[in-house]
Amino acid sequence: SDEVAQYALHLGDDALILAQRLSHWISRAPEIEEDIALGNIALDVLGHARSFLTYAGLAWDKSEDDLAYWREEEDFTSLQIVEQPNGHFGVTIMRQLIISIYQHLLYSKLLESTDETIAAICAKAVKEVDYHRDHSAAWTIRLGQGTEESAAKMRHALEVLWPYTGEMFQDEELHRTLGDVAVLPSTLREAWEKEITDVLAEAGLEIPKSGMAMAHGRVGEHSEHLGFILAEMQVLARKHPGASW
Amino acid sequence: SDEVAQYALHLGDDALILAQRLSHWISRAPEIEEDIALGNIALDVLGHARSFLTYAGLAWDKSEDDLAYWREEEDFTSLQIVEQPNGHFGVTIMRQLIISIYQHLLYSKLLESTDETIAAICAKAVKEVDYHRDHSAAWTIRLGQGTEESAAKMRHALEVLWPYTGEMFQDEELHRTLGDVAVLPSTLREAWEKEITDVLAEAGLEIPKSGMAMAHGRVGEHSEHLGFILAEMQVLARKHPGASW
Amino acid sequence: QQSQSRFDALIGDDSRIEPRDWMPEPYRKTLTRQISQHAHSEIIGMQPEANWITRAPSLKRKSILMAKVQDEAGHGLYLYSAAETLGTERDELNDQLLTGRAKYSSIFNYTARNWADMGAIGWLVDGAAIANQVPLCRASYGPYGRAMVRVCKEESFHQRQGFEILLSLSRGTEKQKQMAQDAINRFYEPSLMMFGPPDDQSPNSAQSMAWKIKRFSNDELRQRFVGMIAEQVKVLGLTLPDENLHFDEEKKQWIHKDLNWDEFMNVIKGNGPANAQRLERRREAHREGAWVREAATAYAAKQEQSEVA
Amino acid sequence: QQSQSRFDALIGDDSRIEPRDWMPEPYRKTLTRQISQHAHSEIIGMQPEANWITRAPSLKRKSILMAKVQDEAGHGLYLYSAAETLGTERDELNDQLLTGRAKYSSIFNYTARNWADMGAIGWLVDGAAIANQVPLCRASYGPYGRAMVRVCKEESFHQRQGFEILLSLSRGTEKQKQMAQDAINRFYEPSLMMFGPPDDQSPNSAQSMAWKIKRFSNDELRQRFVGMIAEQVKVLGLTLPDENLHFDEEKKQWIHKDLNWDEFMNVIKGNGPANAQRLERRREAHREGAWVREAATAYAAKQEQSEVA
Repeated sequence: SDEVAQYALHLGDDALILAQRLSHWISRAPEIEEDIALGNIALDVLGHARSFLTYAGLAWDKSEDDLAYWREEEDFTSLQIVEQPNGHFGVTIMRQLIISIYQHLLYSKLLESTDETIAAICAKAVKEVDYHRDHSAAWTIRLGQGTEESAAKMRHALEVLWPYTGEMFQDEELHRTLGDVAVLPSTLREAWEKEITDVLAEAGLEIPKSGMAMAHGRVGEHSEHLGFILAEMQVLARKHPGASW
Repeated sequence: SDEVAQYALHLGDDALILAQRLSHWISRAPEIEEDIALGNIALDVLGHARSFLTYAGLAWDKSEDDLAYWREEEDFTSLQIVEQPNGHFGVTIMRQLIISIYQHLLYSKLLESTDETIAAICAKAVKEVDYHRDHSAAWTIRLGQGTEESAAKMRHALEVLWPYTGEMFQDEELHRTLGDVAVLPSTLREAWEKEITDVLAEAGLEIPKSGMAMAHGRVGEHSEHLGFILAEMQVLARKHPGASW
Repeated sequence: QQSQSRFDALIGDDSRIEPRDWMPEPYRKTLTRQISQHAHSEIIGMQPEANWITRAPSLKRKSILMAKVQDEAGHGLYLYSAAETLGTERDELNDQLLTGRAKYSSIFNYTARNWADMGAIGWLVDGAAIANQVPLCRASYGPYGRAMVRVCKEESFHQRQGFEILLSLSRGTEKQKQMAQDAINRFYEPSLMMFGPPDDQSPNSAQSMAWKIKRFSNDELRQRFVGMIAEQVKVLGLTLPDENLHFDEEKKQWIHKDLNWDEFMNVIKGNGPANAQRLERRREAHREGAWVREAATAYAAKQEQSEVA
Repeated sequence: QQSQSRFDALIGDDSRIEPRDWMPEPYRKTLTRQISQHAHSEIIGMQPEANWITRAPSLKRKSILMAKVQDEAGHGLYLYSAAETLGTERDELNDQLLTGRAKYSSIFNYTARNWADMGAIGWLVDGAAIANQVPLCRASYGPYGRAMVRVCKEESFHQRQGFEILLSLSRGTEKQKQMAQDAINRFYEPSLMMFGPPDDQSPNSAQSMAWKIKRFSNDELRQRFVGMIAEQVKVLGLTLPDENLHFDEEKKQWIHKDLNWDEFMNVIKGNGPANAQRLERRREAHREGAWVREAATAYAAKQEQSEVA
């Protein structure tokens, strides 16, 4: 149905934009092992995006590429957290920690989605996201407890990103309409908070006191970053309408 | 003539890409005075770009915007030095020093161009470029002699940019064809080297020993940076073919 | 006590208080807060527009936009200077901004999501700013009033440019028209809220009026502004997102929709769409620029020494 | 002396030298240089392709390209490990790269200017690399030979993907076809030069052949490669930028255009289109990543201490 497709689009857009951000690290990471690790994560996440977008597109007779390359900014439904700039390595790691704990909880619950395709995509994705979560948690702890400089950088990362975590748990009309196909985002909050607090505690970091940014990426209201991301991502494809690659 | 237009295009493209790079500093400079100063320089240089492109476009029945927004990467004729990333403030200053000494010499000579329009554009531009040169020289000296950190950063800036200075003095067939309309770039080298060496000496900096990069921006062979610059610069205009703004 | 009565007399005469004059501490404090907030607003206000400089859709617009954002930096500087005459250094004022102790105009915590926002910001945001600021040209504190004269002159130029952007879009393609309407829809309410809470909920206004810093109440200014844009929007052939907006002949006032003051307060508290981004950009510029400022200071010190020697 | 004769015997038998075996210093030195250069080439070689990941024109191609660049990082790691078995640490090898003391394959100093370059790099550059590397799978030094086996397997996969990119373009729109031809035009000559100078100008080759590190001469490998691509280009319906390329039946060899060895030497010296950019990117990653590596080391030390305690 159109609603299921819309839901798949949400999940796909989050993954697509995150993969786009992450992929920028390849050839720029602090050590070659991390070029590989971040590349792996980006590749996994891009794979999830492709599955979700392909599924969403079925309802509208669109391909994954139609959806990725030919929509405008206001048609993208990604959360603002995935649009946030890579910043220094610590910011990327913190963003990944935030989103992969979230995705892990979400995909785990979606294994029981009454939509079989979504359940099937999540069955594959959840294992990969589990690794992303471990990877970012391990780095968060390592950097949080590493040197004074690295601890300061992680506090900074947390402070910069925290305001965008609220949006992840906003329920939309769509979620209610979809019932057991979807997961109500608000129901993930408690588990997410517990899990991230545990990791942060081990890293010697504290949840910032700052409030939450008004963010409505799901309805196409994005941060000022998305326009730049899309300009780059779409530039080549758009110069060749109708071409195959 | 087509050749004069092509020459105006060279000058215009250098200025356009440089202005685009510089404008990114506005709201990001180390102090507000520099937001203003770099903004001023960007604005001046954009003005020169507009004059040159408007003039070039006359020969081909194209507007400045046709030329700025609707050409492909390989049709741009800018020097690779202006495409180089802003980097830290010191890199931007060093790039500006390199190019504004060059432009000052070039525009000064072009006051005697037998092409009246080019001479007239340069008559206005040369005064502005004179200020850009002073501004970047003053900062180069200040940073070169400031702290150990700033001196190291300036050495780094010089090292990173120096390989792209060679291209500025390459003579092209076009220059010979144009005779007294144009200036043979190679004839600027000596004066440029003397002038920059003096500034660098005062800043306590030395000309690096590195060689020169093979760079042929004039014939559309650009660094890997230009594609990204254009993707951003052209994205909005290209979404609305034929629109007025 | 003599000082106080001289101060009161100057205020009473509509004369100007100058930096060397005695002034009551609360007056100094209020002005310092207001002028520095104003300066911060200019500086933070550069960001939503700077966001579109590299993507401006024509070179002419790019040039105008660059000049405008640069003017804002200039306004920031005059205003910091005016604030400094009251005895607080710019570094301290900047620190108040970076640490979140000082506020700036809440409107800049909204995002500039499409090109038409450059028009809407010019027309509505600068428009509201001017409505607020024109009376401030007569503010009782001299340096503030004089800074405002210069600021207002440039702002009204900016407002016209913003209006022109919207006019071009409204006469353009269907998509351009949509962009313009979308931008107006998003900026209408926040721009009305720029005048601050309704008079009956604005506790500090009375004192500011008595000190002749403020000359009109929030609601008076809002009325003047909404009346103006209600007319101007017709020229654009676009609409304000306020169906029942009308002039009530009986009450002699414009009746506009209820404004979302909860959102306003929430944005002020730091939770707007872009508060985090705006502050982080400022902090980043400050952080990344530290080595430059240190080097400049070190160089100046060396120069001074060598001149002495 | 006994060691030397045992070494000679192993080489003579086509057996493998292993890390624990005695080996002559020049053999160790040559191998360390060759293997580390190879590793550096993989790492620097990530850059021209990474340049297009964020702009890949379809999600499938983006995914394949990401995987490929990542494989290159993996190859770099195996090769650094192989080099380390010869007694030089990875940090030292990396330092040689960053300070410009070590070289890497000159081809990566050309820019990847359009998407079709992703095809040309796969087809021609990886193709030439494979032609060079397949014989290295039998190199006399065990760890190197074994690393090469794994590398070659993945590279031939990459080469096929590169060819497929070009094939899609050559069957696509006129503009796509032009992109493909342009990329081939630019990479043809540099890829032929990847085999090194002609045999009569390659002084070090004889020793390497005697040590059974190298198995074929530069010209032999170049011949094999040019013959292969001369056939494959027909499938693409495109041409090589070498009008008189032909197989001379009499000399039993491919006759190709004179290669620009001056340019080759100039690029090796550091003056290629992208040398400065490639090295700076590596240095930048190293510089910006320093705090991360320091933190990881500090954390590991703390962990170790707390385990001891």
